[in-house]
Amino acid sequence: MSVTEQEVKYKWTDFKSDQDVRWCPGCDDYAILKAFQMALAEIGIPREKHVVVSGIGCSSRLPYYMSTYGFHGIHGRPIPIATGVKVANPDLSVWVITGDGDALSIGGNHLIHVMRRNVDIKILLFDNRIYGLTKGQYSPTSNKGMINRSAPMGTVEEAVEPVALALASGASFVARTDAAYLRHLVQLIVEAHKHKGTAFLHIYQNCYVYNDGVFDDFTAKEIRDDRNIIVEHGKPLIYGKKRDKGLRFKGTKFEIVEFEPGNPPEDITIYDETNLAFAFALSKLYWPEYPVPMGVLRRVEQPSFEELIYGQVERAKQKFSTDLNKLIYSGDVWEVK
Amino acid sequence: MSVTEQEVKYKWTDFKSDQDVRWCPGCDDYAILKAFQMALAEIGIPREKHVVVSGIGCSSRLPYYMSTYGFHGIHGRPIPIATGVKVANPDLSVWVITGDGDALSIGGNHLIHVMRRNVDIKILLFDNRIYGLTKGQYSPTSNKGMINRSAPMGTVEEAVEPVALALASGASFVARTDAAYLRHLVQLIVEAHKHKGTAFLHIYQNCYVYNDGVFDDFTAKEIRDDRNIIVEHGKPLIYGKKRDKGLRFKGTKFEIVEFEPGNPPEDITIYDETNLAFAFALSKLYWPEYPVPMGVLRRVEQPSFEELIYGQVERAKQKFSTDLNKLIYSGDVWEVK
Amino acid sequence: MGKKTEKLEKVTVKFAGDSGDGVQVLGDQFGNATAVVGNDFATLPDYPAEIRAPQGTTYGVSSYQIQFAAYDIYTPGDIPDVLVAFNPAALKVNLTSLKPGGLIIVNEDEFTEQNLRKAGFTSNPLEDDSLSSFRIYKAPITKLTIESLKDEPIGHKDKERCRNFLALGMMCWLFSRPLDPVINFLQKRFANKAQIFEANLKALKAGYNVCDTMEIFPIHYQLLPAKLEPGKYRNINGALATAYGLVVAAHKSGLQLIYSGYPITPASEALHNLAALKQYGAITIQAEDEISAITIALGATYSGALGVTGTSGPGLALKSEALNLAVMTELPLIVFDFQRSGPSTGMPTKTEQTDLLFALFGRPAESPVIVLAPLSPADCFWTSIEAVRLATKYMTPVIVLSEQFLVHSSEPWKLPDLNQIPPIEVKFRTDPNGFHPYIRDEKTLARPWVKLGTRGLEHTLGGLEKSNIFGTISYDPENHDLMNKLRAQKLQRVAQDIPDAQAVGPSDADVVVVGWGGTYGHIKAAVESANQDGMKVSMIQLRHLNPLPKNLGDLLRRFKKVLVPELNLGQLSYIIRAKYLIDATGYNRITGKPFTVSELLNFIKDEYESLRMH
Amino acid sequence: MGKKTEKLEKVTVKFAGDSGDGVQVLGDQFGNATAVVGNDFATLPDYPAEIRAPQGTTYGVSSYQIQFAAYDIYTPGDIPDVLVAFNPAALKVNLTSLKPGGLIIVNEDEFTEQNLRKAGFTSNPLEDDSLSSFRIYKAPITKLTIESLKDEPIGHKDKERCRNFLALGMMCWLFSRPLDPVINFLQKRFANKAQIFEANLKALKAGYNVCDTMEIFPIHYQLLPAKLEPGKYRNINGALATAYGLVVAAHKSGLQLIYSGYPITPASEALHNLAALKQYGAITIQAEDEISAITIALGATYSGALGVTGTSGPGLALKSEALNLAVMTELPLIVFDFQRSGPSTGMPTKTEQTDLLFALFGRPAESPVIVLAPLSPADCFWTSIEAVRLATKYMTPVIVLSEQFLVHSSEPWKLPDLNQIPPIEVKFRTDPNGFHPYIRDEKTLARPWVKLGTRGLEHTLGGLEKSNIFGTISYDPENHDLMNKLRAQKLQRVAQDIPDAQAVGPSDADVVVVGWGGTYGHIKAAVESANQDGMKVSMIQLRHLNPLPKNLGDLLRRFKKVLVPELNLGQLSYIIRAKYLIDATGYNRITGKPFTVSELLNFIKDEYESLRMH
Ligand SMILES: Cc1ncc(C[n+]2csc(CCOP(=O)(O)OP(=O)(O)O)c2C)c(N)n1
Ligand SMILES: Cc1ncc(C[n+]2csc(CCOP(=O)(O)OP(=O)(O)O)c2C)c(N)n1
Ligand code: SF4
Ligand code: SF4
Ligand SMILES: [Mg+2]
Ligand SMILES: [Mg+2]
Repeated sequence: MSVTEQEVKYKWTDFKSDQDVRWCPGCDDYAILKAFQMALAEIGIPREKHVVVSGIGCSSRLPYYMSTYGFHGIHGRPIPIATGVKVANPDLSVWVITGDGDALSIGGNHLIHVMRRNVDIKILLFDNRIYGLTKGQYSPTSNKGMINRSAPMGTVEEAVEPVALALASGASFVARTDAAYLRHLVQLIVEAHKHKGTAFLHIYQNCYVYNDGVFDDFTAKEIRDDRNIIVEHGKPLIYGKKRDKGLRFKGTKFEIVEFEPGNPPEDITIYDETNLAFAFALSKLYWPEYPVPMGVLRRVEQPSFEELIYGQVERAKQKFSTDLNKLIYSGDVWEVK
Repeated sequence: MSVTEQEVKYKWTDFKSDQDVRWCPGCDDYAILKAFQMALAEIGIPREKHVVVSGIGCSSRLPYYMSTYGFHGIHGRPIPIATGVKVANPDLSVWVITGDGDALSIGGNHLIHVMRRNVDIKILLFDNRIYGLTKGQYSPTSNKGMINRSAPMGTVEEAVEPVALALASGASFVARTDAAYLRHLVQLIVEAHKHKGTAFLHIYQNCYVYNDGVFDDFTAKEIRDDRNIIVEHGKPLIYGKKRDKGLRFKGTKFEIVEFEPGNPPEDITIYDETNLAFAFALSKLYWPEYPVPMGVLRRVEQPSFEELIYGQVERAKQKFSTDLNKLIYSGDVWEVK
Repeated sequence: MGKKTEKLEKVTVKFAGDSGDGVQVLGDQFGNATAVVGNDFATLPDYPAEIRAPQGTTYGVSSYQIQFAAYDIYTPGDIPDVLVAFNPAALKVNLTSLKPGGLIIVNEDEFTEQNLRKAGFTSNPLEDDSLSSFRIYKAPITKLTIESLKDEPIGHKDKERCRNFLALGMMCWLFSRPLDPVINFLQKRFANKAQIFEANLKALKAGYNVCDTMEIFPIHYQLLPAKLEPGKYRNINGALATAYGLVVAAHKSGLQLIYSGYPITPASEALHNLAALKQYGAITIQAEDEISAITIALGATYSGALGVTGTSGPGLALKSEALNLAVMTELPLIVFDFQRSGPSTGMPTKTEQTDLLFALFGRPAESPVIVLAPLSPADCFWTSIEAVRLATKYMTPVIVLSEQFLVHSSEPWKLPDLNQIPPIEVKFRTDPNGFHPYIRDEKTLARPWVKLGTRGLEHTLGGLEKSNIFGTISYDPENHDLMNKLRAQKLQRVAQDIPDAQAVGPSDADVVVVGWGGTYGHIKAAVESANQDGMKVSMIQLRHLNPLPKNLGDLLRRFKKVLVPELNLGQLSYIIRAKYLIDATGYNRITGKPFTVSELLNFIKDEYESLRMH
Repeated sequence: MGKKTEKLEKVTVKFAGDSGDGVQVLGDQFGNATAVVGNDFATLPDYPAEIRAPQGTTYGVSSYQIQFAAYDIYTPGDIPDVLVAFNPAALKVNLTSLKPGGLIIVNEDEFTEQNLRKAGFTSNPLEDDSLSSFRIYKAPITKLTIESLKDEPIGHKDKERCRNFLALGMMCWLFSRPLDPVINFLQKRFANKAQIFEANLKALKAGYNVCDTMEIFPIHYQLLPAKLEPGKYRNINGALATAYGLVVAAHKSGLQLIYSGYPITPASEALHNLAALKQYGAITIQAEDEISAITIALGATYSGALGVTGTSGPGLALKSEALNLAVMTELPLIVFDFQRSGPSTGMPTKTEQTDLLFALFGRPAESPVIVLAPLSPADCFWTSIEAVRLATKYMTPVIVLSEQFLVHSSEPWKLPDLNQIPPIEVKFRTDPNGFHPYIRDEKTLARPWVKLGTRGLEHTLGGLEKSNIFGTISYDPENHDLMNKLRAQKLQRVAQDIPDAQAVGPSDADVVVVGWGGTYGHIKAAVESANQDGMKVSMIQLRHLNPLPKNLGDLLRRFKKVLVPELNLGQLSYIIRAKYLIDATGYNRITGKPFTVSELLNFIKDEYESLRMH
């Protein structure tokens, strides 16, 4: 994302719009909004260079609360809309705000295809494992058996893992965190921005009204350090309040190792964010069997979609005539006198 | 798939319709059709119990050539159509015939969701890495850089791997082979039928007119044994004309080992079709770096969608009144005299 | 009760408060109490677009309007005679639509500095004279509730939550309604929450008694029972009536009901209601999107089940392609469109009637389908049944144009005797002799419907044009022309099978008001008072929109003037003009709200007089 | 040339053979040769639905029809005077549509037992007398080709492939066309395949000479040049003209063209053509489906580019929801619909005009868009430009209703002087002062268009209803009513900006034939001969369908009878009836083929006479 203006410093409040925010009191969306605004301030690009595109859902209301350009699209389609915005104007910093229903149910196909195209847009998926705006039906990430308005006897479908899906689709950047981890969230949004290509950020978000507490068993303040693991490229996979646990890749999967704080066994896995097998294996780890992985799970360099498209245009211009008259007059032309 | 009739033996010709087949001479679709008919004969269920549902594409013309029930749907939607057919009538043996464009481009979302639902339908994906019926545009499986009618300077998109996508979506049965491997294909179709739940069969299919020879470098008769590996549950991963090569899972990936025919090193991987890591790793192996994996890559037992749905209906019937009058008269009822 | 009693003919009451104030429950229960004393009534709940907007904000206000009367009425009323406002915001948003001299009951405890600011009041309306044209009654509803529950062993928050039942008690006193039906409800609702039950009960009674003892209201009101047809009644809204209708239709036709939908407001209500009826064999599937939803339903229909899907606005657009496949394969797929304000996301929680032309022409190429529209909440039950009857008899898809207004609005429903409802004859083809997929019934032009699995009838359907009778792929030019015309002719056959349109009104009326679907109640009320005002006006309300009743053209030509009020820009008018070359005059408003009876009455008056002048 | 020469006024020739016989190239080149001698012409290629059906089957037959004349003509001709059949199947499928006494040239080498059987002949028509009513010329085309190439250093298959150029040589002799343009083509086509070039050249000349020397044809024909307007001409089909129009419009408006589509027959042609024009800045994206295609185009439009998408039938249905978003956000999105036979998959390679009402009403709720339809292959160029002009000026989406027939059909195009084409003024808003997203231009009612990245104009658009001027989310009932009416009024403004409808024909005509889009040529030819036959008939061909030209109603009322031929069941008729209460008489056929001039002439005659009788 190249920006012509020389960079200036911003406050997060510079990215607030004058609209009052209308999410339910207690909704995690407030926290993500704040983190997003803080991240944009840190990124330091002027607001007119940002475009925030969303679908439909509670989460997708976010663009109205930003002082940047925004587009509140239709359900499931923010990704292609953002693709069009970006291809038309590659200078822009383009963000997608979407929900688990928006991105994984009706919009699932676009998610797959943007990953393999590697369009330079940043996708923030607000995963509350429920349909909030339509008042509490299950979503593709809802836990099997969950009782809700459209499944009074419980859902019968296995939940889909967004991270695994993104990886299988060829994602070049995949990260995860929880809405409550403000600093971490800000940091990951900034990392996503730095990445050239599609960045996919999976954010656990608590829906206070229809799915309150679904993530508590591994994100609640007191226990989170022992039930999450924040991975970092080149660093050993160590976690725990006391930093006394770690993960070791053994055979074809990870296993937990406990140790004396301070001296971990050296066969603890050093994380490699370019190793797909690691990322895929992590994507299948859940509490209580395992700590839930957070952080940048995958990051690889690949040319972006719009880069390649404009590259072809340039090459064509060098190779062929660009004279419109020549075009029209191509083929056999004859004259009537 | 429970069938009431007691089984009878069939010839593959019993499953031919009276319509003449209209694919291009030389098209692999003829081979798959034949294999499918042979498989149905082997399965031995009467033809009225089979329903073959397809989308749109050359491949999707197949139902017209079958003597079973068939439904030639709309582009990208054979999977939900088949889901409706199956849920309405779980006794039926329901097949989906689809193409790489039909199932992975416009229909990608349904593919993801049927996998996690595990509807008991069998999906045969004819992957010719091209749009045949519309005369030669690239598809999601086309090799990056391929020159074709809609990409005269070459495609700029990474190809998607159908097997990886199916695995990430929670597929309970995934297999792969090539249209030219008649016996293997028949065998896999029969295996797919035996599996209770969604079975996904990825079939390489040569499009003689628009993408001829795209699979030759690893499926051509002379070299195929050295460039494919046919995996089997519980068997070591050995391949090669002389059975002198194998795969060993080392660290986080497979590596090729060569050895004296007859005495393979015992650290050669014994394939486990229930190990997701194996299947996922295999899905990323391509010639020339690796042999291309074929056979049943994943198979696990899970309850099927329609099973769970009817289970809930049964439990509801036991729990609640089934008297329609009671229903209508529920709530506060008052009488006007 | 030592208070003055005044007799009323009819009254409209509106409860308004924060989403958290429980006004919807309050409204429902007041409705039950009202039903029991035998008044006729109609209700109109109104939800905010936001799930739970911050407390005290105007956009967070939820409300419930009910009109009840000593004779039969057809609408929830235009504007309330009585407003019960639980906070300043509720007062604010409703001030503009209130009868001068109307009654306002406020929970004065909520009129704090902060709440007043949130609602955008600069000064306290209870103190300045801005409300002088109304009759205000301030009740310390919160205090009274807390006070009345001081001995209850529950938390303060829970006590506060009983506010709405205290208010309900007051209203029951004010309008002389019995408390028993409410108490029954509380017993069921809090069956295993004894303390909460006790508390609400206490609050309810306290509210009632306080009016008896304290000087809150100088008088109270009585309404005589309405002369409704004898019979058993219950209160029902359109969403529930739709679901019941489908379950009954499945039963009457012997078909397995498979309802496949993707959540969308307000269509989700139908999905929720049916999901709770598994014991009646109803199967519901929440699909990954609307395309999947309709194609699952279509697959089920091909398989031999009753495949139904339902949606609203944006979701309907997504079903267009698959509906065309149903038209080509001539399968009895049923699609419910619960119309909401558009285009695009529009105003998702508001109502309008703008999908009529889409229902007729919203598919590429020539693609005729049957189109029905229920007239009232209870009529949704009967329309579901009619949809199934016509779809299966003519092997043609049906679109039912319901409305957001009907989904939530409720009215007394005279309960039918299920045995009296005629069976829906579905004859699956089983005989292989002479079978072809597109061989047609001479009378209906329907092709045979085959339950998959039937031996000897194996065949393949699909979206490619097929030869008539034989059903093989056909590029024959004449066959395509024929098939297009046959698909259209089927609809003409349906026209022979539906009731003629009836003009209701004075025999010598020369003006007719033509409406369709959910405007029935408002038009009926307006036309009746027009006649009471000495005008001679008839009305025709259409439930069958495609095909139209075969007599409609001739019927309309009997009138000098044809008036067509619609919650759109003139869609039925357009159809009437195109089909009958009649210069219909439209009254077209799209505000997201139902018509008011008075605006319709004015429209009728103006047109009636202009006709007299020329 | 010692042969008799006969002068002809006009002639229709049809080449037919296996997909493999190269009849399309043959046809194109015959067209070029024809153009150069200055005849006017029009062509109609016809492809089989199957990619490459088994050789010799009737459903594998591909054909190419061309009419050329010594004066200007408007259609590819009804039925051929001359049929060139490369095999029995080609003869079989075309026998039914051939002029009695017509010329049939067959490649007798292909009339083998086996081929005759495949084609469904029980006996050899060249031997029995079934063709007695035609003039048959048997030419051993294959043998002659092989013979003439016996010394060429290429394989047998390659030699056989030169058949079509040998046949072309014969046709050039028969109709006295020069070989040079064909030779030019061969040089380009086989620039770096010298041997293949030589072979085809030899075959071409051999075909020409053999006619001179051998007794194949007794006579040959000559046609005088047509008196076309002076100027430079080229042969162009609708698909190419559409692409050129878009590239020129992008240039004239200074906008970046982004065409995003999903392959579908016949729309894919536009995608292919534009994909090859990258050097002119055209960007094409092949999306994963039609919904992605249109939303990518919409995103590009919001970003400040010229976003265009194109599709056919089933794909159009999928774009309905996103089009509504474009209507709500008032963005100048352009959608091409290359109409094909439906509903559903229908007959994908055939033509019809059945999407008109869908274009008008194919979106839920009230959703007005501009609708245009090109009249001829070359007119596709001008219609692309008009679409861009109107969309950007009124900030309203445009649907262009093209037709499968126009996509492949070609005609001589008088090349425009690009400098004479007026610029398309697009003024992006840059001034923050007084900016609001929905502040409107008084004249056009257009809201401002902002290039993203512009400082100080940051704003958010979306599908929720917005307040007029300010563009904030609004649930205000009156605002929604206003916005619905404003969106509709915009179209009335457009009506002021498009040319009035013209009735072409005798001043005293009392019958008018009204058509739209691609039926132009056939209607024109029919109306002209009607007038030649002494009738007094005018014609109006509509290019702007929404809004309609403002004078159309008055214009139509001048006539006693309004005839509306359409390749649908009466869609324009429906609109004319609804808007003007005029009892339009339709002629409606849906065969997947264009009208024939003669059927239109009969229709006009009948109606003309019936009018005289009353
Ligand atoms: C085409 C279409 N289908 C359905 C809907 C209704 N709808 C709006 S948001 C939504 C899902 C919301 O869930 P999610 O995407 O998880 O967002 P959340 O509200 O949970 O943040 C649905 C089904 C719609 N607006 N458009
Ligand atoms: C909604 C819709 N979009 C596009 C098409 C055009 N179309 C038909 S088949 C096809 C793709 C065919 O490719 P694939 O699925 O790989 O099947 P194949 O022909 O290669 O066997 C397309 C784009 C269509 N029929 N319907
Ligand atoms: S419904 Fe849930 S997700 Fe939506 S705003 Fe309320 S708390 Fe947040
Ligand atoms: S186009 Fe290709 S895939 Fe289609 S039938 Fe011909 S060879 Fe087979
Ligand atoms: Mg959600
Ligand atoms: Mg393919």
